[in-house]
Amino acid sequence: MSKKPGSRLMFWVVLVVTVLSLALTVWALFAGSSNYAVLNPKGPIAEGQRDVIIISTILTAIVIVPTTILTFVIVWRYRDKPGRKAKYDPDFNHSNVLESIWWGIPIVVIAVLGIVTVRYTYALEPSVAIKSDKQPVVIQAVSMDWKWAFFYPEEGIAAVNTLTIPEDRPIRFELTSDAPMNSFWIPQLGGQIYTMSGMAMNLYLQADHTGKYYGSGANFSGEHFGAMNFDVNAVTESDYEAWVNKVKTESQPMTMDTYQSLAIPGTADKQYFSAFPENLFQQLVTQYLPGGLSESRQPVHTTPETQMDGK
Amino acid sequence: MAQAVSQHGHDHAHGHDHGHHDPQELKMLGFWIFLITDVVLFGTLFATYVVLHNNTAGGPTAHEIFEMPGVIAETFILLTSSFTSGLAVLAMNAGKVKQLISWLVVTWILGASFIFLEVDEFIKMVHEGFNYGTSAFATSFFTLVGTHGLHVSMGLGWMLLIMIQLARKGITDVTRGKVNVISLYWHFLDAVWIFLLSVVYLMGVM
Amino acid sequence: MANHSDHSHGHDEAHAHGSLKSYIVGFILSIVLTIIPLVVVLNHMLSQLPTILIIMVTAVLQFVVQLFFFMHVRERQGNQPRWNVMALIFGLAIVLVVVSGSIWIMTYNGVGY
Amino acid sequence: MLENLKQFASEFFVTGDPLIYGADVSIGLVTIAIVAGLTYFKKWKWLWRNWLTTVDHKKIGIMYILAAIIMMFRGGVDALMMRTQLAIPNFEFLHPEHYNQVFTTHGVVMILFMAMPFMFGLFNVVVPLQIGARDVAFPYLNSLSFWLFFLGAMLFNLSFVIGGSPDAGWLSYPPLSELQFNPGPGQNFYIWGIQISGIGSLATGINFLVTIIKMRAPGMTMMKMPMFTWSVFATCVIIIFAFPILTVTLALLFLDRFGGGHFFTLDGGGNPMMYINLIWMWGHPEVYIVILPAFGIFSEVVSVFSRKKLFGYTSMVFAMMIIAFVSFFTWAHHFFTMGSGADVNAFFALSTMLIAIPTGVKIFNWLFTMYRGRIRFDLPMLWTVAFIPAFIVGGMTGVLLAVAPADFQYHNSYFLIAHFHQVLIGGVVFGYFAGMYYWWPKMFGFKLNETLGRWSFWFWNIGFYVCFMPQYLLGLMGMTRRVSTFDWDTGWGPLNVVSTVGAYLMGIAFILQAVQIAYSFKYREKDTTGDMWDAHTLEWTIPSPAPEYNFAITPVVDSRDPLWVDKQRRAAGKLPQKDAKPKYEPIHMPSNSGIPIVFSTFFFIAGFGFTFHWVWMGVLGLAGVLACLAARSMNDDEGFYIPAEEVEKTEASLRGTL
Ligand code: HEA
Ligand code: HEA
Ligand SMILES: [Cu+2]
Repeated sequence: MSKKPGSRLMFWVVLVVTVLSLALTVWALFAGSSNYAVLNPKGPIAEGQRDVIIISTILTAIVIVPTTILTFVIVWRYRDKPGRKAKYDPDFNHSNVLESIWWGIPIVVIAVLGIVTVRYTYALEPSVAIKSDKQPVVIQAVSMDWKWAFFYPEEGIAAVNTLTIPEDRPIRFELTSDAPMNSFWIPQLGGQIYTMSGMAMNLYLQADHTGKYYGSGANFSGEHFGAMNFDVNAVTESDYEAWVNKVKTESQPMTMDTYQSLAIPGTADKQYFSAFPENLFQQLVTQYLPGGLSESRQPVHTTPETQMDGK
Repeated sequence: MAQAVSQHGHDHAHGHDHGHHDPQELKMLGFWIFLITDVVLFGTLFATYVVLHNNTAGGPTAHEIFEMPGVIAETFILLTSSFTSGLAVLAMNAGKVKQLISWLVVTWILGASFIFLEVDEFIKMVHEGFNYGTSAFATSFFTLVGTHGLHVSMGLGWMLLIMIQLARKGITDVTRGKVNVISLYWHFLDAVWIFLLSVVYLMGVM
Repeated sequence: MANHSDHSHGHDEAHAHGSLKSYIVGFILSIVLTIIPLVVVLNHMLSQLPTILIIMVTAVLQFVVQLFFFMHVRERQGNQPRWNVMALIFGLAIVLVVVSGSIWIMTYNGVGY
Repeated sequence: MLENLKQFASEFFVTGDPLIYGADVSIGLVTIAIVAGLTYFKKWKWLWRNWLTTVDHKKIGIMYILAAIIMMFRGGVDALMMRTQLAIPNFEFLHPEHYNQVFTTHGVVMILFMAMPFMFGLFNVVVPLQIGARDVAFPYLNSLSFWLFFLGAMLFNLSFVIGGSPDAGWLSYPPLSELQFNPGPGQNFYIWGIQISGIGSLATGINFLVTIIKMRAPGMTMMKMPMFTWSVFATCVIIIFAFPILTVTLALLFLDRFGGGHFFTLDGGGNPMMYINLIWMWGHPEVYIVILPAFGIFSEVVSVFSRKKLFGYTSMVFAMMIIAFVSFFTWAHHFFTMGSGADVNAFFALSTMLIAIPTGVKIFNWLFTMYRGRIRFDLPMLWTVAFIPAFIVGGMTGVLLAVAPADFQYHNSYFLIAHFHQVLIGGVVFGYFAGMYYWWPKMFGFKLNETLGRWSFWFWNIGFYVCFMPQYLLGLMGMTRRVSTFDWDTGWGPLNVVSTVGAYLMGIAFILQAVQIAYSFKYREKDTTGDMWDAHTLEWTIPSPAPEYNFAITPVVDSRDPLWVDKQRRAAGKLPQKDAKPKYEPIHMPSNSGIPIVFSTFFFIAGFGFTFHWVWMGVLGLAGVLACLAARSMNDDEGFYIPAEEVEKTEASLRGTL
């Protein structure tokens, strides 16, 4: 730093601010969550994703870290100051060898990274079934304003804002939306896929361990989008059976009317239902087709009439 | 001191005219690039149409709604007008104002009839229950074809202005540039129409 | 300014803006190229794929005709690079990407029709 | 009647929030103060003559930059509000609805109304001077572009006090942005504000492309162009191919909302995913539009302040053109999670990663420009040096995002937020700051205060890392973007506090910068050399600030760094110390025009009308637009000449050689 008046003060202020910020960060690292969910996978898909994250980070760091260090070295070494020893060569502005090196190295790194990426892209393609000797459980997830509805077509039960799954068994999620598009994300089990109206997407996930995981709607969908998270309870196969039975016996069934009132925009608590209207999910997916459900449903949102009209 | 750049530069000067640029040449290139942005604009509309053209939502399909005779007439009218606008430029290059204006008038009338037929076609469709909000197919059809129609209409208004100026001032550098530009525009609209005919109508009734 | 542009215009006048002949040839070609697909389509002469091919090929050819016979893309100003041709090619490439990319991506996300 | 009026007013004006009332009042007061001040000092005529109707690229550039700085303030205040809301779990500072408006406007304002005009401002100030031209190719169109941008931005900002702001995210995905879920006028403001300014951007792209192609000084071949001009060239190429896509996409959304169309609706066969596909075809190239000029600035600065020629000029040019081209092939990386299948994802992952290669080449060329140089750390160079580590880490995380299967985990999380702020602030904002400091003397004839500039520099930098580094971790913890609040038990609280502290440090930095500008105006020292930095390119051969006609004598160029080579030749005695007195010629100038501002105002009126479904007003506005077009078409004002004697006098007084 140059010897200008005030530069001393600046030096100290910068130092103090930096140190304080670092201290605050260190505090935050220990005070806050230590669950880096994405790096702490509990299922094969998330594991694969964690692996590819780590591989790609290392591969890119191979170039980025030395480059960063090089930057500091060059800047420091060639700074202008009286009596500097480093060479000054204003005409050094071209070198085929050097330029080939820095076209070449990134090309190699990107080529390797590209191969890794493509392999993992196919391996982790969400619509491809997870290899397992067990039959997958089918769960239909519907994002709504602003809550999640989960249907278990095989068990005939439903739940809102909470998900219970058996461990060690692939789950085939069928995703759609009965509201603006959202995204279904359980970081510790695997990455997200959009839930979109008029389409049903497949996402295979699996929990290898029992536990309670955080799930959320990851794609912005309006006012109370922030409230669209849910918990995922991965339980043993027998607990799962027990849970299904419990829901079947202890909860109310969901009727079409229940569903309609659930669809009214707003937040919701956890709920369980012992039954749900047959084919509700298919009806929701196809609701905008001619003759589909949407024609008979009350529009739940403010209609254009409420709009301001100067005339 | 700073003039040095230009001073010593004079040794290598190739007798270039100093910073004067033919404004018509600039305009021509500028307009050409504008046309290319228009190409991208239509490309995007085409993409939308192609993606959505099967989404008829129970409404009429392309097969049911397109009437080829009108479309064929429109096509040949526009083709001819592209040709006559070229003849206008030829007349201009020969320095014949009257002939130039007459060819422009012919072009204008052809263009106007094109628009007339197109609007007529649209009105018929609406009467048959195929209107803007019928389906994604209808919306993207009307938007794509309508945007072209809007371009032609804008061109007609503009051509009128140019004819007025020609009548007033005759062929000058400025008016010459304008005629060149509008004829380019006109050929361009003809080219776009060819793709409309092919992708929308011909593939629709295929 | 005016005197200036006069002379600069003079030199490209001679070969610029095509001739009557080129316009007439272009006109005839484009009429023929329009009639071909019309005949093919309206008489249902071929099956789907060849028909589409014919439609697209004649359309592209016709576009080329417009470019060369009407819009005179071949002309260049002095010995400068042909910026207009480059821009056009790039523009067409982008259009191709926009259209084919959209089709490719959206095939997986069609609504149920 | 009165009841109706009251009812109308309560819907028309945004109500309910004390923050907004505060803003209303202050906006009102500022407006009154400006109007009163202009009237009192009898400055209206001056304003109209010298600024509002000007077609001078230098003045237009200054207006762009001024507007950009104001918009940075607006976007920054939004950012600070968001960070305040997120500082503490379950904090009730902003209602969710309001929070949604704030991040939406923050994103739109920062990218479209801060970065874009800042960039255009620098284009305007620099490009004609750098290529030795009298002005841009179409000065009138240039003024039109500015006013379209400005009134578009104003229309968008108006939503803050009238009608309500858009709240569907900066790219307004349907169906959320469709009438069904968003019936208010906010989305219409969004559409029209961006549409109007977008047309201006498109026109600027065409204008500068033609300028660069056709107006270079004699001898300046393409491969002798300064690197900033090259970057503008590449940017304009992207603009002219990307912006029409935006125009169409917004128009389609508007037709859905206004005309009952079914492009992106849920019913009627519409497909919202098509919008997402289209908007990113523009949106991705857009981020390269804003970064490439920053690359150009760094190239200029790094060579001047290392006292060397730029390393690897040819590589730099190729790298930039490759980036421009490939940027059109990567858009789907923004929706890997749409379920388009492994083929699509693999293709777009690869095409995205490809961009790391030419970008890396640029980085290394900058590094080796400094290598064996003699680096001076004036403000422009400080920002350049700070840019490199910030950007390569941001770029690296970009490459990580491009790994499609990994992106399933990063997408929509704070990891992504951290990535793009790192490239947008560390790349774009730092770059434009470097450019602003570097060319400030050319705009105004004096340097900005060094000491205050350094204070601001350090606060920006520390704040930047403190704010955004924790966000990577938050992303890995599963924190999604656009949430207005979160629970204590997520454990995200502490890192969010850190992030907020960082944001406020950047706020302090911004205030310091404002102070710096005011202070420097007050205590300015006039630059008499015209070449304050010992620079390399043509713009520094003329006095600062540049005279209205730019170059009294059109320069003739025979190298890439004409001024630098000249100075060397002079030092070696190969050129005379003093030039012979040149022979001046009259210079042709375009006349000012009021049409651009009137035209844009009509556009504004049309936009406003359509926003509120007042068809009469919309039609009126459009009619005005057409009338202006016609008026312009019929007008053939040929401009005027500055006589040679006057040029001679001005030159003499500017260069102090009377
Ligand atoms: C100026 C703006 C800017 C720039 C320059 C970039 C640059 C890049 N971006 Fe970024 N990006 C944004 C702005 C920008 N981005 C924004 C705003 C969004 C989010 C929008 C939203 O959703 O709201 C986004 C989102 C975004 C996504 C979507 C993620 C998601 O939604 O899930 C992806 C995914 O691929 C991505 C990738 C990249 C890549 C690969 C680059 C590359 O260009 C980076 C290249 C640079 C380097 C790599 C560093 C230097 C290179 C070297 C030193 C050489 C060697 C390096 C290697 C071999 C690795 N970006
Ligand atoms: C060039 C673009 C740009 C720039 C410069 C910035 C700058 C900043 N951004 Fe921005 N950001 C975006 C582009 C940009 N952002 C985009 C595109 C989004 C996505 C939007 C979306 O999701 O739709 C986004 C989203 C975004 C989020 C995520 C919101 C969410 O998803 O919920 C956050 C959160 O921390 C954030 C923070 C910041 C901060 C702290 C700054 C700081 O750099 C700001 C520094 C502060 C100032 C310059 C202001 C100084 C002013 C004062 C000191 C005045 C104080 C006075 C009063 C308060 C009266 N931004
Ligand atoms: Cu991108």
